[in-house]
Amino acid sequence: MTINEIQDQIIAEFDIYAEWLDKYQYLIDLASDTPAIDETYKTNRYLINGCQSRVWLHATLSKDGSISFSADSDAIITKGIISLLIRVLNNKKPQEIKETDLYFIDKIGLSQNLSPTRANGLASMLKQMKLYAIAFDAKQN
Amino acid sequence: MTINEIQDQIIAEFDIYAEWLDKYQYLIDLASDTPAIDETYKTNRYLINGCQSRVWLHATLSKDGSISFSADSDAIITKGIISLLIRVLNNKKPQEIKETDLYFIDKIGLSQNLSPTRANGLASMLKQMKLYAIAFDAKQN
Amino acid sequence: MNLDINRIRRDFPILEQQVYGKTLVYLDNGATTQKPNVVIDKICEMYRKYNANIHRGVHYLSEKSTQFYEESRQTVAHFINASSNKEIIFTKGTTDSVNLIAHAFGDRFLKKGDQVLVTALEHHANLVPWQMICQKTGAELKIIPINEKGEILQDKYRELLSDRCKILSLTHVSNSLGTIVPIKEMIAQAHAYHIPVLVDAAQSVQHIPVDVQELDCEFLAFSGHKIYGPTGIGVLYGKTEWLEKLPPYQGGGDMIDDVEYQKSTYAEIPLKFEAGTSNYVDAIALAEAIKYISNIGLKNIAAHEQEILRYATEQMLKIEGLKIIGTAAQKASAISFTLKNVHNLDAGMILDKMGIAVRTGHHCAQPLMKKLGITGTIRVSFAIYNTKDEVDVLISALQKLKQMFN
Amino acid sequence: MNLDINRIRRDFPILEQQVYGKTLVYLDNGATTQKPNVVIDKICEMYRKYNANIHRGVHYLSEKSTQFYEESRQTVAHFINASSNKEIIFTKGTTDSVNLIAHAFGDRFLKKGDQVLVTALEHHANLVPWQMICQKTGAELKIIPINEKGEILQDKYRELLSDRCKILSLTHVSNSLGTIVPIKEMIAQAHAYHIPVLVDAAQSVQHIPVDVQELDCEFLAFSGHKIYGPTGIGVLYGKTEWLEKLPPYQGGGDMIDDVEYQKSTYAEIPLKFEAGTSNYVDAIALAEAIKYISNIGLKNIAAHEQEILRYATEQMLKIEGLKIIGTAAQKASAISFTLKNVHNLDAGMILDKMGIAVRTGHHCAQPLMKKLGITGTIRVSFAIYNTKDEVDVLISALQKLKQMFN
Ligand SMILES: Cc1ncc(COP(=O)(O)O)c(C=O)c1O
Ligand SMILES: Cc1ncc(COP(=O)(O)O)c(C=O)c1O
Repeated sequence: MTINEIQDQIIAEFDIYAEWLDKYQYLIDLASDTPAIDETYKTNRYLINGCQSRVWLHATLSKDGSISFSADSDAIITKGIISLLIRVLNNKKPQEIKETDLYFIDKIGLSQNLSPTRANGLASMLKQMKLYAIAFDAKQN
Repeated sequence: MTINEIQDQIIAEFDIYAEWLDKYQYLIDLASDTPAIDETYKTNRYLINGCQSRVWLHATLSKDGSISFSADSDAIITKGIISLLIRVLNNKKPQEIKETDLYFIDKIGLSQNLSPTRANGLASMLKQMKLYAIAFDAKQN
Repeated sequence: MNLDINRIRRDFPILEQQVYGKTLVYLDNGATTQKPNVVIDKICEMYRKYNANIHRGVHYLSEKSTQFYEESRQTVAHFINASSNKEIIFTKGTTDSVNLIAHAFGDRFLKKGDQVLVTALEHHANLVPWQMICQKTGAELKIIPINEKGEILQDKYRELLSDRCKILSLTHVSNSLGTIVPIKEMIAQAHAYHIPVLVDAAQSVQHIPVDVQELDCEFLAFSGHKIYGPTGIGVLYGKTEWLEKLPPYQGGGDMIDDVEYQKSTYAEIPLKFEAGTSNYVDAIALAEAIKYISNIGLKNIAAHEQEILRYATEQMLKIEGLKIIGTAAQKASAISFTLKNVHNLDAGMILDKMGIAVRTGHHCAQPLMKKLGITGTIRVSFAIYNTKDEVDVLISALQKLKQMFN
Repeated sequence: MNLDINRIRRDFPILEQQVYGKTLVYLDNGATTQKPNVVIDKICEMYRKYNANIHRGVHYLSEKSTQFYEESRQTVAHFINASSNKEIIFTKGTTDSVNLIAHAFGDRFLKKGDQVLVTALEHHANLVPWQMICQKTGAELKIIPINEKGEILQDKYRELLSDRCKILSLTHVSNSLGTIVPIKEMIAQAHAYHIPVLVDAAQSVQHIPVDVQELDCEFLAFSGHKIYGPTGIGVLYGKTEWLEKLPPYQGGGDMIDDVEYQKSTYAEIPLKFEAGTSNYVDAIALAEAIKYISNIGLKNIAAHEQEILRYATEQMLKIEGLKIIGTAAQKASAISFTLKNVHNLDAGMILDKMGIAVRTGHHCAQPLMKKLGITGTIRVSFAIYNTKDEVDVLISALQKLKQMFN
């Protein structure tokens, strides 16, 4: 699936829930299903600044030239949100990740419902993912 | 006349004027009629602190044991007000001055119509006059 | 006296707000309190009828606003039982008040080798300014430790007292744990070493009666917005003799006596510390808030809030996995807690969607959180308008929340 | 465009006030401006619907107020054409803004032998803080002189420029004389010596378009209450690179990144300079005031006020014994004058009784008054809602007043 196909899929999934509490429950469930990051990456080096909860993000370049992300957070809802980001961007090429426009965040109402500090956190995560893409892209070329 | 008789007289005079402007005109006229202080007393030594305009006050003890005040100000309305104070307290005994309650200020509406800074100035003038009385009283006894 | 809380609630228009379709349950009073109509209306009245810059004005509006402003100073003085109006300085808030003292006191009285004493409970507002002034002057910052309940270790405090201590600055009520600090006794002990004391009363004046003469503190600071008044206004109380010997903090209009290009002499207190146009409208509205709660009576307020605190504590302890952080014998208004397996941020977000406003995180007390070995707590904090019904809403929300994470 | 001033007047409820039975003629706008309904209503709306402490809150009200607060920062940034929101710091007012810079800059960059440059026109707010910091650091305060019209002597200014000058702080519009200072040219000349410039825009932003990028000033300060906004809020603009290299001013919540008992690291700009609970309600109301005047258009406002200024000047010059103090070629909004044989205080009191609010005295510019050899002036200062009819009322009042003293 392309990045946008996955985004549309997520939007459709969230559309089922009318109540905010249900959307959050869904995020919590997603988080529980997401494999935790390897403990060796839960260090300051992989910590993302600007989040109210702690978020660790790690990325590797696969042989096929796509990026594979893993991440964790001590806050479950945050982890749920990251897992959505990963679902959209995982196993995509650096070039695609660099250029992508993540409209699903707005569409599922996440950004309006995040406090500005949390919205900052989300922006930081996304920025870090794009930074990985830029770095790998540079390495490849 | 006693202090209170003079105060009542002033209150009656001001009662004639319904308009504030007329009361002020009266103060201005009073000021013009008040003899200026001897120039030798227009120095910092005789300056009263706490007035927005400059006020000089001087007092001497007469042979009969009463105090005679003279004062001036660079602002005419201020001078008019002082001239009222002098009219009430001039040629009175230190003891009387020390103990007097100047109700006329309230009654003619002056205190409500003075800005707090001006009211402070009025209070400073009165305080200075009483200080003279206290000083002369101490000297006499 | 039993307060009619429902009547009081009607004075606070925001309490009728709906949040995500649910009636607002506002339990974030430690961060800021809501405002009664009298306060909001006073602000409007000032701007609609009397607005003019205070002091030095000779015209009617200016006289009126100056008069109201100075009457507000009187109201504040009376409220904390200051011995004179001159001892009341209007500031921007507690933070501004503490910075003023740290700066003015530090400038004049601190030097290398001296010590400044604060407690382990302090809000950043009563810690960072002292760090900054210590760094500048070379004085040393000493921290009075606490036990695991969040109470000050009085024996350690007494050990720290010495002639090297030049000032003690301590909170009256901890914003994060709710601990009521026995400041009266501690002030007396500091005075034995001639140490002046600044009390951070940001979390006490709205909850318990405070009398500066009885406490005998040299300085006391609080914020208008936490005592049902507007934002942007605060109070610094100082004993006359102390305010007179401190140098001014900010320079500008109103705080001067005589200015020449190269030097100035300064006004008498309190104006010496009120540089520039004061926030007279909010000062006047703050006085209105103080009159409002004085009418209800601080003792009555304290009694009501203690009852809510007791009830909430009792109910919360029944929730499995809920741990109350801060279990001092004497507490006011606030309960901090953690929920097993639930991050405080997650809890805050879910409670919000249920219409309940709480605060989460470190509560501007990072060193305290680190000391307690946690990254933050969920804090509920009560005000005069909170009810047992609201506590019940909270309790069932917490139960629901637990389910969501299991 | 011709403004419909009568329509604008209806937006300002206080203008309908009666004073001593006479319709208020408010000509004390230099001291503070009146507030349009949109500003007053915004304050009420905030307290009735959205009040909650900003930043770090995870609940609905806190998110809303944080959002509104940050949008207000955006509105201010846009208004003065700052290149980024981060360059806007909310303070208590101009005095607070100038003190912040004097203190932070002085701490880091001033030492004995250095010079600080201000003009002879400065308000105490832009003079006393520099005196204080010069006294502390040993730097020298240099005054750029003026001519008898109240204009800066540009040749003397250029002579004063040197590598020893570390900062220039100057007013854009003189509050006491109305002089518009040619700051753009002066800033460029200071930059030739790498001297950063702080502009005191307290008397300009409400009267003439101000563009910080065009001016290229490093810092700029103004007060909310003088630009139709509430009291208790002000703005400090600073270029990013400068704000980043200055140390923080006050310590407390919100301005920190990480706090330990003994040391702290600070937040990024602008929060680094906003310690404690910000006055978010008044900041939001200030943004409303800015939107209000931006809708009218600063160019239109300037044109209207210039016309009133021209007309009033013309009429006043016809009064015998009236002397205008400050006759610079470029003036904005204010006319200072003296009346032969009438003390300015007497004049102010009498005008007041006629319903006319003016300011009298030294206008927080004592050294300037001494330099001009006077103890004070009577000052009328105009705002968008003033009319030629009001000028006529003033003129006949002045005539009446003269009679009273003759
Ligand atoms: C030119 C100028 N600078 C500074 C100030 C001080 O402003 P504020 O009192 O609002 O801090 C004023 C206001 O009186 C002023 O006119
Ligand atoms: C104990 C304590 N001190 C100081 C402050 C700071 O108050 P403000 O932010 O109003 O300056 C607070 C408020 O958060 C507090 O709870």
